[in-house]
Amino acid sequence: MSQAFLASTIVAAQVLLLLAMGFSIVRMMRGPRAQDRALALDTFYVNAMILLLTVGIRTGSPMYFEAALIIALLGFASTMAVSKFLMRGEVIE
Amino acid sequence: MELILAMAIGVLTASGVWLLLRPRTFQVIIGLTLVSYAVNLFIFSTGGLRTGADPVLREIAGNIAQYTDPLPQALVLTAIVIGFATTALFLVVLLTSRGLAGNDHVDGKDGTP
Amino acid sequence: MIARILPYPLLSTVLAVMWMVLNQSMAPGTILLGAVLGVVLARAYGVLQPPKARARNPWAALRLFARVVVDITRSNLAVARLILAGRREINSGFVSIPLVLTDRHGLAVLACIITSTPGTVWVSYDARGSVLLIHVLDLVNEDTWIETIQRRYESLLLEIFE
Amino acid sequence: MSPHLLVVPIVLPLLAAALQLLAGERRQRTVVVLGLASCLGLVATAIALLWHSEAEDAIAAVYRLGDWPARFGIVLVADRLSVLMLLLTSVVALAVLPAALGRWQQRGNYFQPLFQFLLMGLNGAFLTGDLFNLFVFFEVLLAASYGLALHGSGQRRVGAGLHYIAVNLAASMLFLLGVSLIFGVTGTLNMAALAQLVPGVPENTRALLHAGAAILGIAFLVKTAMWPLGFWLPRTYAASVPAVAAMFALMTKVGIYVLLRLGSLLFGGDAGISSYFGSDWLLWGGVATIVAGSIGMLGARDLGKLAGYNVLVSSGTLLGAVALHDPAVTAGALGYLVVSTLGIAALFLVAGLTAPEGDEEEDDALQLEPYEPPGSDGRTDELYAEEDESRVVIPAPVAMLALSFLLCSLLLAGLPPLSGFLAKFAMLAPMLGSPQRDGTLLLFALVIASGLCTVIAMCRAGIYVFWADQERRFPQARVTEVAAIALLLGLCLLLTGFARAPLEFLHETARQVHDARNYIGDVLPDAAEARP
Amino acid sequence: MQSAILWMPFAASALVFALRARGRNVAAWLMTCTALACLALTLSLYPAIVDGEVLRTSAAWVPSLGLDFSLRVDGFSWLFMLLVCGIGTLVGVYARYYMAPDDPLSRLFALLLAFMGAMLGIVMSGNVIQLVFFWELTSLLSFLLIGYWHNGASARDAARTALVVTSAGGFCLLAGVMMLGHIVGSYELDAILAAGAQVRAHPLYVPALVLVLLGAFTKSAQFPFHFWLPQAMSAPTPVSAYLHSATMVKAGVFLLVRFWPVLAGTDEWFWIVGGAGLATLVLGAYQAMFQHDLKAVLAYSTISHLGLITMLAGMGSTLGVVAAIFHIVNHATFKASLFMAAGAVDHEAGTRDLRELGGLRRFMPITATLALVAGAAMAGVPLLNGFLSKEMFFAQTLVTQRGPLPGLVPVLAVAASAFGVVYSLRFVRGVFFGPVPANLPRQPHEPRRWMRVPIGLLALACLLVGILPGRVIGPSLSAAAQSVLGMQTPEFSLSVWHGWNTPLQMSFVAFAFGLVLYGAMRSWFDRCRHAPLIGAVSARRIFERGLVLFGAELPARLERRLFPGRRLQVQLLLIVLAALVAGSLAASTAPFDNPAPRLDAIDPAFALLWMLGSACAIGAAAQAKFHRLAALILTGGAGLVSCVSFVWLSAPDLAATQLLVEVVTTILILLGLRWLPKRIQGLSPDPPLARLKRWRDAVIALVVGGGVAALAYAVMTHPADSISRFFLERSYTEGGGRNVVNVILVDFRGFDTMGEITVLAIVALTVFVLLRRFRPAAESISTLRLQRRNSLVDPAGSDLLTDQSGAGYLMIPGLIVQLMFPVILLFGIHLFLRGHDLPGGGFAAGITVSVALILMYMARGARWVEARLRVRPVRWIAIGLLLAAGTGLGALAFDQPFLTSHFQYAELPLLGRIPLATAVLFDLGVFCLVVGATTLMLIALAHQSLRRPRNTIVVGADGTLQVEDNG
Amino acid sequence: MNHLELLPPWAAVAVAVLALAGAALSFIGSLGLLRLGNFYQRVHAPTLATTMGTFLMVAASVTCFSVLHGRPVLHEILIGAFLTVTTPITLMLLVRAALYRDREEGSEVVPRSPRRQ
Ligand code: NA
Ligand code: NA
Repeated sequence: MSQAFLASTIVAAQVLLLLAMGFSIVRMMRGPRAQDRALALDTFYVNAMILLLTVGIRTGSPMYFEAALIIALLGFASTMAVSKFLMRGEVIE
Repeated sequence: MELILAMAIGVLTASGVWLLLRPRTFQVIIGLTLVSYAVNLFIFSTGGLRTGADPVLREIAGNIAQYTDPLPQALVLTAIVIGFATTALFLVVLLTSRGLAGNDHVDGKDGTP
Repeated sequence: MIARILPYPLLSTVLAVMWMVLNQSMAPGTILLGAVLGVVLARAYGVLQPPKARARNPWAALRLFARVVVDITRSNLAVARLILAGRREINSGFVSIPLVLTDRHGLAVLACIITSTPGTVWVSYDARGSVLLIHVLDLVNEDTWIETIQRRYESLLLEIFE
Repeated sequence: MSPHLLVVPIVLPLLAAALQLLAGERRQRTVVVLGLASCLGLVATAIALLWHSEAEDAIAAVYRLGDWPARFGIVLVADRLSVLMLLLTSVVALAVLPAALGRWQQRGNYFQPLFQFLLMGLNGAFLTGDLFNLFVFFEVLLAASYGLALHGSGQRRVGAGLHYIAVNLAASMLFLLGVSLIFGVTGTLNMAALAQLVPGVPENTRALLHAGAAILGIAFLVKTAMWPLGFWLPRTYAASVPAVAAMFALMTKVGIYVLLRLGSLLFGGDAGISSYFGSDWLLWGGVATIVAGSIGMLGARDLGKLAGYNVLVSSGTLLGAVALHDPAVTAGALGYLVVSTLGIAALFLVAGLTAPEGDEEEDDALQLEPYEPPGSDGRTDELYAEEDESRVVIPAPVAMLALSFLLCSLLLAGLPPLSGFLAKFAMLAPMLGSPQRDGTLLLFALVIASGLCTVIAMCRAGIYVFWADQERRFPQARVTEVAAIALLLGLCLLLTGFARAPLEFLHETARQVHDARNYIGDVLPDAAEARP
Repeated sequence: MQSAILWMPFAASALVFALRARGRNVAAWLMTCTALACLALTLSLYPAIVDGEVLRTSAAWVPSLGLDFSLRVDGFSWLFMLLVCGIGTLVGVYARYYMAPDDPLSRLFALLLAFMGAMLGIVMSGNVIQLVFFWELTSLLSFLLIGYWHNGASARDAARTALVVTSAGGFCLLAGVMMLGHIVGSYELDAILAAGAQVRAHPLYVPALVLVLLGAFTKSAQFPFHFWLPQAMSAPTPVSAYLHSATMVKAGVFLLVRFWPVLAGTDEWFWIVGGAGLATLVLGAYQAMFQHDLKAVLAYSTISHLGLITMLAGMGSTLGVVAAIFHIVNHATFKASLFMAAGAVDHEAGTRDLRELGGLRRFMPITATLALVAGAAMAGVPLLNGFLSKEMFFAQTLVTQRGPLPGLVPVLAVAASAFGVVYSLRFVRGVFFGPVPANLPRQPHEPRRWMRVPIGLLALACLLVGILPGRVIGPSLSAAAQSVLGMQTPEFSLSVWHGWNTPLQMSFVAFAFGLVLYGAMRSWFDRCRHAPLIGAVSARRIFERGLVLFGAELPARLERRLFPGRRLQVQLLLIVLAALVAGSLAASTAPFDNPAPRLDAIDPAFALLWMLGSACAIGAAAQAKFHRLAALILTGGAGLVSCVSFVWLSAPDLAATQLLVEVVTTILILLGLRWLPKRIQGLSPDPPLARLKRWRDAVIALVVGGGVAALAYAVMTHPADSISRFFLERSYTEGGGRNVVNVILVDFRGFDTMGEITVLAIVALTVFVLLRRFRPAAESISTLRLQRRNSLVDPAGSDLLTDQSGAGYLMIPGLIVQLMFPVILLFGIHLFLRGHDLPGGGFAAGITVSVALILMYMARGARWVEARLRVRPVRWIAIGLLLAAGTGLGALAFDQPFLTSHFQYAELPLLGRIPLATAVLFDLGVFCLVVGATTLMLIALAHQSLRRPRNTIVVGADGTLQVEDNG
Repeated sequence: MNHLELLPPWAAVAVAVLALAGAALSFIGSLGLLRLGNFYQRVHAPTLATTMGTFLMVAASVTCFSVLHGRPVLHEILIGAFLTVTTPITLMLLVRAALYRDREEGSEVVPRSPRRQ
């Protein structure tokens, strides 16, 4: 019973997270400024990472871990590059 | 699963192909990226879709029913690396071309939109 | 001697622990390898010639941590309520905060705390005027914010880093 | 023969390139010695393999990389066809590399390692017995060819290179799609195993197999530059540095090789319902390519493009010949492949030498910074600086070049006394006797007519360059450059007089190529090798 | 002996070429002596030939193709050999004295010798393919000989025309003889000659006939391919004397006669050969009358006589063949001497124009006499050889009368003969008789003796044959006829006097008519610029115009249509369409069944995930033109959705790798984005055509996407029995790793990985090389203003350029990144070490480490980092390659195949049992290479921004990247 | 889903609650991305996901796997730790970039320069 509850809750959590990702996509497309899009990408990444955690719970497999850790540890690199690009017109000076 | 992934592959391919046929170099590189996503998923899908069954052995040997098909995954990995390399190259070539031709049209001539 | 082999003991320790957590193992081999990596990578860090860091007073650090956890939790709920309420006009704005803290590591920790706390974000720090600029989502009173930052965080950070 | 000989053609250039990179651009002498040693080693290896393949009745050698069973790991297979292609590659490389040392190498950096990588890719593609590994080696050779095509930079090259890369990237996507479809249907990547499985593919997935093969085929046809998929070729080749273009003469042949290999293995006579799949299309594609190439040749305005269109005509001819699935025709076609490759390579070199030395202005004008050849500031440890002082210059370059050009033209048009005539004859004669398909006679006629177009176009170009343009100043030819041309053309001349053994070898080769069962038996020796 | 005759000229040719520095006399001697030796050898065969023997020698050439190098000398070919060698000798002597001192004689003689060899090759070939081989060789050599004086435009044009026409014919001939060989089953001449009936009955007979005839007609300048011959008179006169009298042009009629037993005897043969011959005979003679150039007269006369021979062969009667052979010989002798005489006149008087010449017999009486004899032979005067064969010809026209107008042929024959009388008279009288013109370019005198001797010898031959035909030529002619006709050989008599028969009467009519015509119209001939009626229609001009139009202009225009090489979109569209069409056609060759999708099996979350992914992809497609950054970000979104799917579908390695690649790619593209031009929406109006194209492409893209989706669905729902079980079973026990994907990458299919990292290395090098000479567009440099403006607006930004580690806006983020640096490295090492057992591996680790590096670059700037870290990417690449390949080669030491891995567990104190697999060493190579390649690309691109106009990045002596500040 | 059946009910409920709460917080954060009026307000939204959202989900995961494996499975904590350290960098730089661009355009809502305050 509680396991079934868990299973459906996880799916619900996933749907919530996916909706969250959807909001980010809306922001990505709508803008209006480039920084909004970059922020949306960052949010998208974070939500995706949390989604990976739920996938891990749902499948019982710990194999999601590397991907999630990569997002946590290195996902900021591309956003950092975007923001430097927006500010300086250059990523590396 | 299969239907969703197939449709996803279709959408990625369609978007990518449409961009491939555009006249601006940046559109082409984005198109190539999208198409390569689609192709990677395609290769991956040839092994059949499984959830919760990893290609990492728990015992010393496994059978295919218990694990996912590792071979397509290995192929996709190779394809990802090669795709990364060629995207980088194409990027630099399009930058160089833009520098030499003075515009970002794929044919190095401006005028057509 | 020890300082030459182990120029950044804290970093080395953190790295070694991280290694063990990553490998989910306390086996002697893991510990040994973690220790070696901790030392080697800390030296690699040294190559980048980082600014000097002196961290002490672990008790203050622990207090700071507790305080931050509480603040983050509270702010989470506050911001969530704000978003869900869907108020059109939210009074947000920039706040300048004069700081005494000058240690870079301390400032970095402060940046992480402020930015991680929902509702506030670190914008810039002017080293010449020692002025911190933050943006606050729900800005009721500027002075309360200056007060909060200085009292809740800066004082503890000064204890730890200076 | 040591079985490890099979891996040498791939690993040797790889090691040479790695060591060249390690040596750095400034140690030119070391770099050049490494490159030449690698080329010589490759020729020697190819000859050794050839020797062995002559002696044996079966496939020369099957090499199981990593010691895994052939069906599961990657195998290298050296049958007569592969060995032939290896030898051709290494000979062209041996001729072209010294020729490039003079002026062409200095137009950019890292020419030498890229050249070695190209050899590695080519050799790998010829040796591998695994479909996906073929993709990998295609990518290796393509990547190296991108680098070499862009060698020297400049607007013309980069513009052409951009198209070249875009087209090939698209083709690579198709390659992957095709391979994965075939893998999805058959569950294997080993070519021999595929050949074994194709006749028995279940009816409900045969459509997928065919679709995969067709998509794969398009990928190869792009690389073979079949009309209308080969617009990129003449421009790219013409824009390349001549030494590079000479190597590129081999590139379309890789596509032909693969079409021949896979066509005979997967869709040969034993393939049941799938027998001769797609060969009609191939035939008509070849016909279209010959026509288009001939028209291009007649309309071409410079020697580089002329040579490029020659490549197309040669591609079209070979496509048509491959489509016939007739061992006798294939034997002749292989001869034609060899001869036309040598001839086109020589033609590119000749074309490069006829361009006046100052013709690179557009290139120079495009530079922002005063570019200096690698290490030109430190002249002491450099080969070229020395060579330039003491370089041996051919006294009468015009006569030499004119003669070379003439010989190239004869070779490509299929006129005596060079072996182009024999090769075309060897390919065409059996066409009359082979089972008549629609278009065979048209192909026959077009191959002959394209020879005439070659005569017209080359004659016009030759007259213009060597007879009419009295003011033209030819650059001084270095000994290495002339020697390269002499080697390539001399081989063709030799092949006329001593055509017997080579043609017998080719007949054996063609017989072996079209015998899928033999290939399967040799690669998967344990016929009962159980599928898991 | 026969082969010696064939090889000697070629060897001598090579020798002349080799000794070209030794002077003219050596070359001339070599030529003359070689030809003489060949002649002597030929003559030594005389007894055997007269006995009717056929001399054969054969050597294996390419037996697998049915090609032997076989020589076959019979009476007919012997006669030809005699002509080729004999006239060759004379031409050699003549040319030595004819050519100007500054002409490169050795080239001429080398070519002439080679030509002689090729011509001998044609007539001596016992194999038809070999015959074509030499045939094409003569075309080629004639091209070079006609173009001998290539400084002149006319010589170049003439050479080209001759080559194009004759080699076109040669190609036809090749096709024709290949058909013959196919019909007969052999390329041996003997076999083909014996299979006449079989050939004529075969369905391929007509094509083969037409093709062979095209070859013969082009070579022998038959109408309508005759035009190249007059043009070829730009060649030096010795060349004309040789090629255009005795050898080259005779190859065509040689072929007609040679294949007569095989191909003749049908209506097709009669009408085509006879018709072409008749037309050529009449038109050639008619045109010859109106020429003013001596050599042009001779050229048209040659055409006419070749037409006569062709017509004889075409009539289908055996006596016609005998007459044809006879006239071949006769024409060769008198025409060669006439060419030489014309050359002598040109040489001494300085002009060849009939209207400027006259009365030369006073200055060069001997030459005049000889020319008179030869000219008379050409006109067909009795007691000279031309008369005899002409009589035989007239006789044949009377015998063979077919077609609607039976009397027409004899009448035309007589007319042509009369024209012959006219041009012969014009030639002889116009040059040697009449008043001496006042303004000759040179003071004429008798040519040197060795120029007269060859002419004299040939004139003597005309006389001897004309007076004593039976004695001089009878046996050889009969042997020749026998060899061609065999049993069918008719009785013929070679006597000067056959009685007052119709042919003789026809001759008289022709003479009378010719004399009257010449007498009446002499000055008119001189005034005509070209032949009335047909002279204005110049076949040559039509040909040249046609060649330009169809050989250059039209193709050039078509080429642009067929190869829109400058338009990438068209090319990509075609590739896409080709794949679409090929894929769908191929899929329709067998039943295609897709099972109906089960909607209940759809995971809502997964469906939602891909709705997002699709939105990203479509959004990226829509934004890529005007909002590049948005498109890039949306692409990243789609990529991330792929990664999530990989995790979802149990492919953790793929997810990790794709994520890392995603990060690096985004940074790369961002690094490059600044060099692209600004694009602002709505600046330029959208032309309707572009909109239409967009819609077309959208439709195509949708169809392609649908097709790929259908294929993907079909593949997924029809799983095949895969070889993967093998990997799962052996990964741990034999590969030493639990992560099967990684074991496949570094062991089972390590070879793929080696290739893949090589690609990466190549690309990195290429990127570096390209960027080394990169030149940004002028306006992208000015985007640096953004930085400058920022510096003005924001003082905190301004100090960034001077000290990035200090108080700049990156102070705090930079410090955090710096602190993360060892952490990321640690994570990289973690990925590497666990790769064999869990997701990770050398590639992922390598990318991780290079991301750490690039983060430092971003946070601190290139100069800051490079002042502290020595990055040597190229060396990393090299070491990586060496490690990977070296690990593979290590197996060879144990006599295992390349890349065979070895693993075992090592018992170490403290660490316990740890697995040691050589595959890990291989993976280390991958790691090094990836670090090097990724860093090289990123840094090379990053350095572009550092470059002010005069800066360059170079690889330093120690392999590090350095900014060279030149300014 | 048989691995979930191995969880005792208390753990199942705990995991479910934690996961749902985490997802909900992330959802609200991203909703903020849509609903908040300007960039400076929106920049606060993702922190919900990076702090509590991640923390709760990590807690759910740790609970789940620790109970399943019968030993503490703590490595997920690293995810939270790393995210806490790296997110500030992104947000700081993004705000900073926005500030530059707004100042450049002379926008009224942003402070001209920190020192003039
Ligand atoms: Na915050
Ligand atoms: Na192994």
